[in-house]
Amino acid sequence: MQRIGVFVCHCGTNIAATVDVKAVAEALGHEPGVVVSQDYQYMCSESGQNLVKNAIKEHNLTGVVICSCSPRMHENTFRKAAAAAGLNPYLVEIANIREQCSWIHKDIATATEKAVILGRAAVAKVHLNAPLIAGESPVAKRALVIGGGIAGIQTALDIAEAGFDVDIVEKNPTIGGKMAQIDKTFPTLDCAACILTPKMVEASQNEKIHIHSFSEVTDVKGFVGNFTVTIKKKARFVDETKCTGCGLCTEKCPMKKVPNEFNMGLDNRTAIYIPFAQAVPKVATIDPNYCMMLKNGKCGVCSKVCSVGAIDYKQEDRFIEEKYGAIVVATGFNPIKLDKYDEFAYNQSPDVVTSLELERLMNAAGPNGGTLLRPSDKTHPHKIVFVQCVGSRCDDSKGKPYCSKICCMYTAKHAMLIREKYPDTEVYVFYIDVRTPGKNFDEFYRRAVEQYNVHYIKGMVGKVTPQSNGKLHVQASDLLANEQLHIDADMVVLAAAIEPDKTARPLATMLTTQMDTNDFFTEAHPKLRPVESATAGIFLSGACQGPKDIPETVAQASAAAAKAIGLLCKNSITCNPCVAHSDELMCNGCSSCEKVCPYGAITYIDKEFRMPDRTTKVRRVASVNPAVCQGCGACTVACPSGAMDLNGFSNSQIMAEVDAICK
Amino acid sequence: MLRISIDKIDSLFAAISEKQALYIPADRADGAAEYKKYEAGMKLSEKLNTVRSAKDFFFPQTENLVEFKMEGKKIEVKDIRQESEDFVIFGVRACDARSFTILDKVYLVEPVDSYYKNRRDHGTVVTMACTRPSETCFCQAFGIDPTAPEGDCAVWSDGSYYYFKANTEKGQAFVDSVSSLLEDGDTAELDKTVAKTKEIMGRLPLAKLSTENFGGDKLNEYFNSDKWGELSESCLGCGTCTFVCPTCQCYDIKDFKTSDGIRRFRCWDSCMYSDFTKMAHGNPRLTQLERFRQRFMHKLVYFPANNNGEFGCVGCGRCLSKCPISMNIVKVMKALEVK
Amino acid sequence: MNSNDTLIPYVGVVTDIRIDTPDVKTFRVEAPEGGKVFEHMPGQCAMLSIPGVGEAMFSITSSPTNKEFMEFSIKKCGCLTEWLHAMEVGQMITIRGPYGNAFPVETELKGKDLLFIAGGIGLAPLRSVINYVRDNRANYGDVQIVYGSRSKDDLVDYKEIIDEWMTDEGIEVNLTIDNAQEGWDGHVGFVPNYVKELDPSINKTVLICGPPIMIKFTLAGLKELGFKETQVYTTMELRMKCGVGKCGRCNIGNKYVCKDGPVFRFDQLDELPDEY
Amino acid sequence: MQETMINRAKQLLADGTVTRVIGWKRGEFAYDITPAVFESAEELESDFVFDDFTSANVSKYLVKESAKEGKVLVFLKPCDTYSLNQLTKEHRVNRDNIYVIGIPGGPKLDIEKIKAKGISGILSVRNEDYTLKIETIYGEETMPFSEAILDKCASCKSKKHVTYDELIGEDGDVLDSNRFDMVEKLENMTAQERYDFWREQLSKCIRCNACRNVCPACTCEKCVFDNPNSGVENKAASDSFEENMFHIIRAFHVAGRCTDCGECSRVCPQNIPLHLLNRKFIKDINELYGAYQAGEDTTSKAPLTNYTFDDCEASIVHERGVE
Amino acid sequence: MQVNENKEFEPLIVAFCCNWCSYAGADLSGTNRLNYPTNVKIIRVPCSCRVNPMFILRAFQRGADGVILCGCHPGDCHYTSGNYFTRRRMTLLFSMLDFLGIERDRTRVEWVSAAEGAKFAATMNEFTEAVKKLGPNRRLEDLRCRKQ
Repeated sequence: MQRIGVFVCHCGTNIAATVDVKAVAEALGHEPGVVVSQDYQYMCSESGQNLVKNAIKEHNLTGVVICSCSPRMHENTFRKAAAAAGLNPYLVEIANIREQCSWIHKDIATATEKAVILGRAAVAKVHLNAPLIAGESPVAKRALVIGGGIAGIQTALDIAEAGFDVDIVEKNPTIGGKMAQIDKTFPTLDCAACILTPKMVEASQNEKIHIHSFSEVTDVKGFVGNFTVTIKKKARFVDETKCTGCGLCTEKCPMKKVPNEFNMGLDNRTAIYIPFAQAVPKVATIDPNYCMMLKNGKCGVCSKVCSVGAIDYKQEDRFIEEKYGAIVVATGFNPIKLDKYDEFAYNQSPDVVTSLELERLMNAAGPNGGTLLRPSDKTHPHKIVFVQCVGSRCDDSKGKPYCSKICCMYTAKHAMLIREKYPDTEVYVFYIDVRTPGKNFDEFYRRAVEQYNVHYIKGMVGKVTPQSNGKLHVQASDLLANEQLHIDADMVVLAAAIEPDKTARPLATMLTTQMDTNDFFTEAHPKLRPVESATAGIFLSGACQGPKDIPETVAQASAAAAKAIGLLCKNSITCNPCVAHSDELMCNGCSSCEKVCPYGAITYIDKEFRMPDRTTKVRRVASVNPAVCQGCGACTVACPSGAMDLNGFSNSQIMAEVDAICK
Repeated sequence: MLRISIDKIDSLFAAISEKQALYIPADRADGAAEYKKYEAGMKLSEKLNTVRSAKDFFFPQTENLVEFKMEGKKIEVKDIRQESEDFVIFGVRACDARSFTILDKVYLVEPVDSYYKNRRDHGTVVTMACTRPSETCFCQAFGIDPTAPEGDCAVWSDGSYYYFKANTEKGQAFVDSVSSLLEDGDTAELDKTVAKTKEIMGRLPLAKLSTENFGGDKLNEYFNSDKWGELSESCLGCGTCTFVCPTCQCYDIKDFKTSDGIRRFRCWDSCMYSDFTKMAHGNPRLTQLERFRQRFMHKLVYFPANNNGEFGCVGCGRCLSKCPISMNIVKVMKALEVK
Repeated sequence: MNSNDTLIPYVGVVTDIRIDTPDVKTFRVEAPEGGKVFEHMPGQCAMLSIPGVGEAMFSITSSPTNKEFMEFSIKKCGCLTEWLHAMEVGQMITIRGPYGNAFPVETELKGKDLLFIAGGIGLAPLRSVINYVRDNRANYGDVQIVYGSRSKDDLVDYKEIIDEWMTDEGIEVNLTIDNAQEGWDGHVGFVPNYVKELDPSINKTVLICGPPIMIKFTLAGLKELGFKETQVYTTMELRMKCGVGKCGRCNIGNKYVCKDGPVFRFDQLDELPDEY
Repeated sequence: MQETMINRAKQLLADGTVTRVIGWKRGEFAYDITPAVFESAEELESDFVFDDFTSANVSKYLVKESAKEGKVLVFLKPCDTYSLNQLTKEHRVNRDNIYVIGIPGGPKLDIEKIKAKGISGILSVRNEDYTLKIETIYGEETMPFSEAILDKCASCKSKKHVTYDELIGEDGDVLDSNRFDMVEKLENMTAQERYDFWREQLSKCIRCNACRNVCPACTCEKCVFDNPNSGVENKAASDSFEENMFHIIRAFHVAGRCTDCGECSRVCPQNIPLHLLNRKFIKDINELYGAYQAGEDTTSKAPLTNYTFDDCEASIVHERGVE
Repeated sequence: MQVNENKEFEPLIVAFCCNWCSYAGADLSGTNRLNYPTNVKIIRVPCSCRVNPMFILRAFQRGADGVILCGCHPGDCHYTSGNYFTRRRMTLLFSMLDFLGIERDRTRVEWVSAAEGAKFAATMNEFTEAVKKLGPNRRLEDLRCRKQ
């Protein structure tokens, strides 16, 4: 038999002015199981709480109903009070008779009647409340950062700084990411390498940071605080521990015609290579697609010249398994492929380049040693046309619906740099809008226009046609002047949209995190939890969550690190006890629940059941991980057999409320 | 014999329904027949039988038993029984008429079921002799003569007239109440019809079905038969056979929370259901085999064991035509029979 | 309608609740106006119910010789029993009965030496007979009681056994528990083995009740000792709804436990199909 | 066809590929066919039948049979293969333990339709050139084959087997059926007319659970209607509300999972057109969320465990059809 | 709800509100003292996707005249995707109820954010009026639960 206490709060006159609280207490006193029903001026006050605590002890209560303000206000207060009096905090229910009754109704009679009904529903519910105990699960004191660009590096540095071990998994031979390829950064125009490479070195030297370059995540199991991740260390045919990065092998390698991806294929590298001078780790890697030794066993030059014997043609992919408490995703972005944009002649003329290619062309470590030359004939360009929003803000299937955010600024930067270095070069920028929200951004853009006389033209380029004289005929419209323009340019630079890295989607599946339709990772809440994924213990850093520039990326990286550190600091995680649970005897193992779970909290196990006739039967049944489940209840409705139920909001509890209200 | 011309049957129905509720088998939109409360213009169905049996009149699918008012620790019991009104069921076939005798043996033995008795006392059963039996009929196996049905009053048709004969006092009262509409007439045509029906009965595919080897004396033999597994393997465990059966009388008792109390009601239950015998700590009939066996053992062995050899089946053939997987008592009898 | 119907229950008031074991409580039930709700014979049962919660059959634990009240010893094992266990004194319940047959205390058992064998909650129906016999001591011969349970704490009615039964002349009480425990200096072991050890004289009539597995092995043991099935009575329990052999679910073969039972002699059970 | 099937089954039994065969067993009359498990060549020879009345969808038996030891052979009509796929998708059967032989589909006959013509005492039914010759105790009757077709076959959606290990006969195509005609007709009625229609139909329900128990999508370990703790348990409708509720929930629980095999309506002893409820859901899903056929494959996401950002709002119900 | 002879019909409205948006929205309409009828009784659920069709039928069975389900706006679900499932489930359920001839205006789904106190109150006013116009629920009621 339940022994329920009901406590009706006056909230000064907030409730008492419109609801006859004494009548409510009196009426609820007659409800089944109610053994004490009292009213009080301020139930949330110290003395009000004591009233509740004393009643719990005195009447040996099995449930408490507080008729007061919204549970969003004081549910925790009363739960704590109950716990202090030795009652399980989840045996407390709140009837909201302030926000949802006294404050919205004027007539005392009907408001009182409604308050009684709300109280009755809470009593009916509390009859079925089960004492819940929040579970705990331990936290592995190690973080994984997936992606070694500036986002990943910053996150790793911050986490390491806090004293936790952190692993970076980078799919390329070196960390550094896109920022390493960039020449200068806006709006300060400092050299990207100058600010990035020290951080790369710092990361490599920090003993808490372990860099797995040329590696990929192949499997993720577990849940918050307790992930088990399999990392594939791809064979680079060079023993990382021995290679000193002296570079002799790269000099001697006879295979020199390999497109250099670091320079966007604008020049070549050797089959054994170090992507760039400041690579971290500075270790050579053999490209098996080009290495003649690996392809047909004839060469072996690098092996011969290597003084430390680091070359190992027989190296194979290695898999390592590690436990992590937190995972930060920092998989970054790529410019989209421009195959579908024939109108810009990207595939027809080498002088039509993307902005990232332009970065390399202008970079001192780039193919031309920093001198801007046309890729086709290595001549100095006199007229350059920039085309904005190539593939961004597109409604059609060719491009992306979103704004890539960084293009306006880097184009202003490019235009300005060109105009400064080559004042004889005319620069045209065709734009739809120029977006410059950011500290010193608009000033920067205005400088490009006003000080550097970059021709900003609102309008779209219709067609780029390579001509026999080597010029590129640019046909465009000037929307403000409402006229057609024809420009014979030497170079055309396309601000290609950026998109998430292709590795992100399979990774999201492994992590059971959500992605939007553009394959950007979805944050747990767009406003309030921007660096967490909906899956507990998985955080988002950088452009994998959406387009962003370097300062934003670094800010988010540090924020993600802070969240991860917050998690790693704990020895164990207290789980929300209001989670789903499956009645194995009723579960069909049909997988409906799993499909609607946004957290990947549901797995299936083959469980052996002892049948009543003493035989055994193995059945697939759902099992909810309480550390991962957030208690939304989507699974409870997806489950046709009703095996899935939710603690704190069970089917029977909600139906009891319905019954009580409709009585 | 008292009779009425077939084309005057409406006036007879009108006369009966003036005094008490009259139920007759009538065709529904989907072609099947069911008992309906007579209203002017309603036609007597020509179908051999109704989908639902006539047991509904005395043992309805759900029936309120008692109500409780609960307040605090107090319980008040409210007897909600009410005296039934008089009613007539017209056109009950011989098989269904016999089913009442079988139900009586359950519900009218001590302690008498007052709910059943109440309806039984107030209902007059007017039966109708069969003229066009179907291939699914096997009432003969249980000693039922469809040309001479039981019931309070029996009715025959020869195609032109309905003939009436009271079997009980209640039946006589019924005949008396409508005697002004009846005339005396000879039965020569009727005798021919009956003879023809009897001849057809002999030619029915199940005419040879015999109950000779069933009954209470072979209890363990049949219970332990190795045929049950095969017979029950495709049984869906639904309640169709039970619910269309005129003699199945098992029920469940349940409580329902109404707006102001608890209403206890009973409803039909089926021994084919997996939770029929389920208790808090186990279930003695775990598999469909055991539940399937129970239903047929009950009809063919247990019931006769307790009721002087009377079987718990009347051969109406409803389960033969309605079982979703066409498993039925005839197949069971044929498979099981040991001579 | 004036006639009573057995499906319409009486109201009873719980006037006392005794905690017997961690999962067994004994409830005293009286009519609201005092006295017993109805008379019964030892071994008979009653349907108890909390409307809206459930209704179930329980054997009446008290002896008919008790004229003031009825008692029910109930083990917590389901929705209704959980509710009953949570009750407080003064709570009303509904009750109907008595149902079923009884131990033949006035016929076959009269003048006989009796051996009661019970396991766990199985003592409940036998307690009615034992106290009936004690109150009509002259009508019966020697009485021997063998009662076993999982542990000392699980022995139902321990106080009554110690204070009353054990002190009675001509009653031999043999207690046993499954596993040794502190504070227990009595016999340790399972009931079937204990019965064999005790080697009771074979002219006794046996009344046995307990878990099916215990009954099975004890019966086998008794047969070994030379007892015949016609000497052994037991009482059974199946799902029941009506209590009067009409709802159709508690049958074993053609016998309804609620009407033809719950007391059966083993030779009668032998004729029935092996469905229990 | 029947001979070919028996022979192939015997071969597969003999070479040990399978240990049991699920098919249909002949009954007392021409039409009362029972799904059965055959374990020997002899049983197949004497009892196996495949004819115009073998309409039962035997795929649900695989839940039980595929869990047993040894591979089971099953003969599936095109419509039945959808059910099997759906069961496979929901992990209710062990597909590896099943050997599927696809066999041609209907149209199958509905004995109720023959009887509804007033034909009784049926001794045999022969199909001669799409005219049924029905021998009865009262003499021979004839009726067109087309008038005795089962409702579920009359609106057949597919002659294509979506899963099989081998085929006997040719595979067919997905058909452009008229299966939503009746649903549409109801949609175009007024709410009052629809209410009256369904009241008349659902009030016939005797809650025998045949529709549920035959349904290959209803394989729950314990149905909510049998579970005292579910809050909706009920055994017999005590009120028209419970008649409605049972059928709404039953249809809702199979929404997006129902393959439209039509068994529910076929087995209903009261001829309630239950498939219309399922088809209403199927039609809505097709119209609102894109064409979806449950059982077509074993991988695609079911409509109710899926969503898109721009799904219609529930208020669309207010905007469609007749008030 | 008492139906007085002289009083107009007062419908009983059950509102299921998700904890994060709509329940907070309802609180906000309280904080802003925005009136809506006492007919509306709110049941708090963690997410609109917790609402089982059985709950809605249950409410009608027990005497509700209208049932409204409120959740976060699509895209704002605290659990990221719950309300998308709700939207599909309820669309289908309401369509089925409509198919059975149950009045469409007795059921509704409305997205109300935590900031939309005014919308919450307006919605409840509007919905109550709409249900009031329909009169008592007769097509989906259980006579055993009808108030005497």
